Amino acid sequence: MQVVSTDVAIIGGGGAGLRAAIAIAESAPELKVSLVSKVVPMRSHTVAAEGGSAGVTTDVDTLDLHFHDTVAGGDWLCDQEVVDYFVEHCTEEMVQLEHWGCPWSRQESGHTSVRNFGGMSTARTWFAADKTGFHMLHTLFQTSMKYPSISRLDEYFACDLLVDDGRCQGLLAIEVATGDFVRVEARAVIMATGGAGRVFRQNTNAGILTGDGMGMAYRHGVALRDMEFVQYHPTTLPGSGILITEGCRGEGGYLTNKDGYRYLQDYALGPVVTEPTPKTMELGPRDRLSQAFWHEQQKGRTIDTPLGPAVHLELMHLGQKKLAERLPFIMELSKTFLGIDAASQAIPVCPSVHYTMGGIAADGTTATALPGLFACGECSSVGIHGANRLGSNSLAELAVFGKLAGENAAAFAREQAPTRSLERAASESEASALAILSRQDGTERLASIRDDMTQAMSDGIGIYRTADGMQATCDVLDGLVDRLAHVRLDDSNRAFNTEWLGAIELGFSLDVARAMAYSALNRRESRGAHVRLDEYDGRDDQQFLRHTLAVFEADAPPRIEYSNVNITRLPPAERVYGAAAKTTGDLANA
Amino acid sequence: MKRMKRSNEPIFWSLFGAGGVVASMVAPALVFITGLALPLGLLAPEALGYERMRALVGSLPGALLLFVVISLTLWHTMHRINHSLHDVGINAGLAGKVVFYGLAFVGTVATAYFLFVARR
Amino acid sequence: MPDRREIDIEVMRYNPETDSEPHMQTFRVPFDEDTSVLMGLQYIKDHLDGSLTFRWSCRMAVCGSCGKMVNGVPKLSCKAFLRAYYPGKLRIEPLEHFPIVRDLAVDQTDFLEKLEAVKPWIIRKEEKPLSEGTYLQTPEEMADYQQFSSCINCLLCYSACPQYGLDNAFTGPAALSLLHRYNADSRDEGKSERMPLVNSEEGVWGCTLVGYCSEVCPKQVDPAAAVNRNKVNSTMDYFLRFLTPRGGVDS
Amino acid sequence: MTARNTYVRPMTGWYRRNPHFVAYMLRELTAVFLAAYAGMLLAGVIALSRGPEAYAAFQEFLASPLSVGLHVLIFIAAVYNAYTWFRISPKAMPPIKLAGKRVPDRVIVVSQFAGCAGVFIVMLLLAGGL
Ligand SMILES: Cc1cc2nc3c(=O)[nH]c(=O)nc-3n(C[C@H](O)[C@H](O)[C@H](O)COP(=O)(O)OP(=O)(O)OC[C@H]3O[C@@H](n4cnc5c(N)ncnc54)[C@H](O)[C@@H]3O)c2cc1C
Ligand code: SF4
Ligand code: F3S
Ligand code: FES
Repeated sequence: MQVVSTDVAIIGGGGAGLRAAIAIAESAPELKVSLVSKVVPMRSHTVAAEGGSAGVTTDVDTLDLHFHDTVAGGDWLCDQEVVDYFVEHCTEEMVQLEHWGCPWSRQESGHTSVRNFGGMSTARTWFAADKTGFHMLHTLFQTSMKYPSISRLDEYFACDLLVDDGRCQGLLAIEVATGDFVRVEARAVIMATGGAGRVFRQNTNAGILTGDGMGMAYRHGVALRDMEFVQYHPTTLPGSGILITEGCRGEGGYLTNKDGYRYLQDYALGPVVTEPTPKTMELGPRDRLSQAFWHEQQKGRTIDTPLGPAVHLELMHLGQKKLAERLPFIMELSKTFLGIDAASQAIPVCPSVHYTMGGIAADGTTATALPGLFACGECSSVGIHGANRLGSNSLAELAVFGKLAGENAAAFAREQAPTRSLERAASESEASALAILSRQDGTERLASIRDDMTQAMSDGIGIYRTADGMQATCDVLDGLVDRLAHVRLDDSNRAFNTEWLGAIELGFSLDVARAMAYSALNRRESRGAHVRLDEYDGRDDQQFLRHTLAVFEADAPPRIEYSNVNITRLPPAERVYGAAAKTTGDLANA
Repeated sequence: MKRMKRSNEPIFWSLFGAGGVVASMVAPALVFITGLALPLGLLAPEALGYERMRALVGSLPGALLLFVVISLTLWHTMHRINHSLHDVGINAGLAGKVVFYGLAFVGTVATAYFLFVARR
Repeated sequence: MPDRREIDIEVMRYNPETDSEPHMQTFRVPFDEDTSVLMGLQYIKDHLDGSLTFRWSCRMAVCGSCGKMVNGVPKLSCKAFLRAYYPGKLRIEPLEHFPIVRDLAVDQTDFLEKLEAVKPWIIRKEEKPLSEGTYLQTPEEMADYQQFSSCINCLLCYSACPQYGLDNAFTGPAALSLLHRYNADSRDEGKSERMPLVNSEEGVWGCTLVGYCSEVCPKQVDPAAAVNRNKVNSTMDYFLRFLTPRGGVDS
Repeated sequence: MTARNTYVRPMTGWYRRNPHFVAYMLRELTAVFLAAYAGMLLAGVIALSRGPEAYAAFQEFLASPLSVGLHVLIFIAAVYNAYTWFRISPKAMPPIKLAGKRVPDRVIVVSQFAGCAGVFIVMLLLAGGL
């Protein structure tokens, strides 16, 4: 087995991992950084983020407003001290990205612009046309190349953390091209492996987002927090789930049902406005918009497309020029995947799973309960998204907390003695990974287990949930764990065996899916993105203004525990949008 | 990273480019007139007769024009042929450069010399 | 489904552990209006042969992972659709001009080294402190480089460029486009550090303006323009170094 | 340990594999004909420098079927070369800006074609008219 010795190892080369790597290189250039990623960093799914990234900039905006929007948007399940830190640091990070070359869209004056986004009281979303994540990721990736202390292990698949003496001291990875194992020994490890949307059938996520990092940390005893909160994005393409950014609505797009009616006015999001108006109509938060779609579908007012029910996203009134300048990628996507010109035709859209609000439980400094392990980006739960993330808060998150994770991991690494021998832990993990490959007596096809998992998740952990539905999902998932133990691969080679890696990924996915399903089943209230149709259809602050912690149990469903939410200055209140929101906005201003 | 060696290509590329402009702007017309229209009788034979050509060459602009057209076309084409050898897998390297740019150079000198003689 | 049809997909297979050279294998795949070439490959992997190896990730034409030769033309397989090839058959090979690691997956390290060599980051003589805010850049100034910044590193242009195939010392279309992207950015002051590469034999001079790179680029980057405009820059640099008092940047 | 054992495909016959490359090779091939034409012009100048008899012999050669045939080929090559040159030239020149706005490539291409046609007419008039 090859051995790589480093100071800080980062798993994940998306926005969060790259930002962390740069932070270490800048704050502690003497430390060696190894960036381990199963795809070359610029292929990470940050690349697909379209709409933008939050940061208070305009004269009418305040940090308080951003704080209020985030906490209310998250239905008060946010840790308020962490949100405070977050909103204070967003803008600085956006400026930093600009200095590194990110081509933010500009005003005539040469200053950067901001656009409106759902659930935000005012325009505060920085954007680079509708390719924000793409430009952020490539800027970070290319900038990372200038630091000699960062060395990359591109296309190395991390399959386990190496823990010794109660401390995370490295990881085991498989070099994809050869199938060889590499032991990466480090004084600190940062997990930045992104989301887990691929555990659902229809989602906006890339194929790589199988929840590996969450699974790895979870199996080593770190709790997964608030996993029941899964965001459905209201505007994605039926079938594929390809995202049509909220930026469309931020620029003034309308949602209409099959009668051409702007149905959101029926769901406490009115009054009907023609110009994009914060927190109103199409700029309501995602959970509310996805729920409204569900009701329209129940009422038979959605449009039938060959790939499922949809409503219309109308951009026609924005005009060719604005669309070409502000939403060029959306124009390209609708041309390619629908064969339509969005300047003259409405885009059929429906909700799909988009974002995992929960993740590896970490505190406001990104440290997890396992010493030496830090987590940032979508795989983490540092406490800012609560029960529902606001669009454009997560790109900002990966910059703000990516940097913090880098700095804190570097500080931690400095204080650690050189790594102890991890040979035994590594060879145990190696053996269990190899066991999948060499198993000859299996009967189960990988794809069918995966498809059954994603179907069960979409059925039971949907926009609306019931005890029966969630229980059924939990049962299916429990059964799938056994079936995965009997998987039979077609491919027994070591070199570039994506089927083998897929089986390892599916193991992580199943663990994550179970954490989601059991967390959901046990939350007997409705909050944010977790909405129940049974008797628990209201928010219950008395019992459930608490974080869910799913704790891994070998050979059993997760153990569900709860922890307190940090509430400092904004006591729980009702979440209101549309006309009712105005007064709340003013309150936050005061 | 190894130190990059500056290429001398700009010299030849400039000549190639200039030749390309000349070749594409005037060659079609010129070929048509001298090689087709005249022999096929579309133009009067004396249009490019000895006297008129002497007069053309005798005028400084006329001589310069011919010089530019011939020599730059040579630089343009020799550059391309040299690169085409590489395209079809023949790695002529320095020898190719010497031969083809050498030909262009000889052609240029010859054009200048004979124009000079013809002007006397 | 009304129009469920079937198409033959012939894919190149190569197993580095057992094969000395690649061979072709044909699969029959059902498809409809919305089935991309990538989905066709995924169908094979899921249902017919789990050992078929290829890269993909975003399936929305932005991560740049899924480039393949589709009937001899470099394409993003998530952006090409089976219906366009029916009733003919489909021949899928790994991207041209790169070493094959396995089946449809190629070795992309050469590109990554080239990318790093163009210094794709903002170089400043003096950094502006963050507290002073962003640099000013008008939309017109942005227009000078924006197109070149939209490269997704999909490598289709390298597979389209015979000069890269003939001699992979050539820095190539995408890396040179990104080089140009930074040189043309009003915030950057690093041109002189990048010119030695531009000026070298491995820089712009490896290009003979075949132009196919720009034709296959899925993001309208127009790499041929980036490369060839830099031939002008390099030529100016070549001759002007004798004239300007500071001398050429290569001195 | 498994060694990385990659396979590199040969480039032989690459120019036959794709219509774009065939067109490219034809473009490069025009150079041979244009070089022949430059030689022809040089031969004319040499004939001119040798006096009326030599020039008459040159003119006689030009009128021979062999020469006419060759010039037909050269003419086709010249026109094709011009066509490819104009079409691709916007890629090889710095962007031209008028009042802050970039002149579209199409405009540059079309104006070159127009320029070439103009040269054709003027030269014909000069040759025939004087
Ligand atoms: C389509 C789409 C659009 C979005 N738009 C917006 C938006 O407009 N605004 C906004 O704020 N947010 C948006 N989001 C959310 C946001 O983009 C993501 O939350 C964020 O990019 C996640 O970044 P990350 O760095 O955490 O992970 P990613 O960018 O997903 O990167 C994950 C990394 O982990 C690596 N990895 C994973 N598993 C392993 C393993 N086993 N071994 C080695 N490496 C591994 C991968 O290779 C990859 O490099 C969007 C999300 C999607 C899906
Ligand atoms: S220039 Fe175009 S074809 Fe080349 S890598 Fe970039 S996006 Fe792909
Ligand atoms: S195809 Fe190659 S030769 Fe030049 S114009 Fe493009 S880089
Ligand atoms: S899968 Fe990302 S570009 Fe095709």
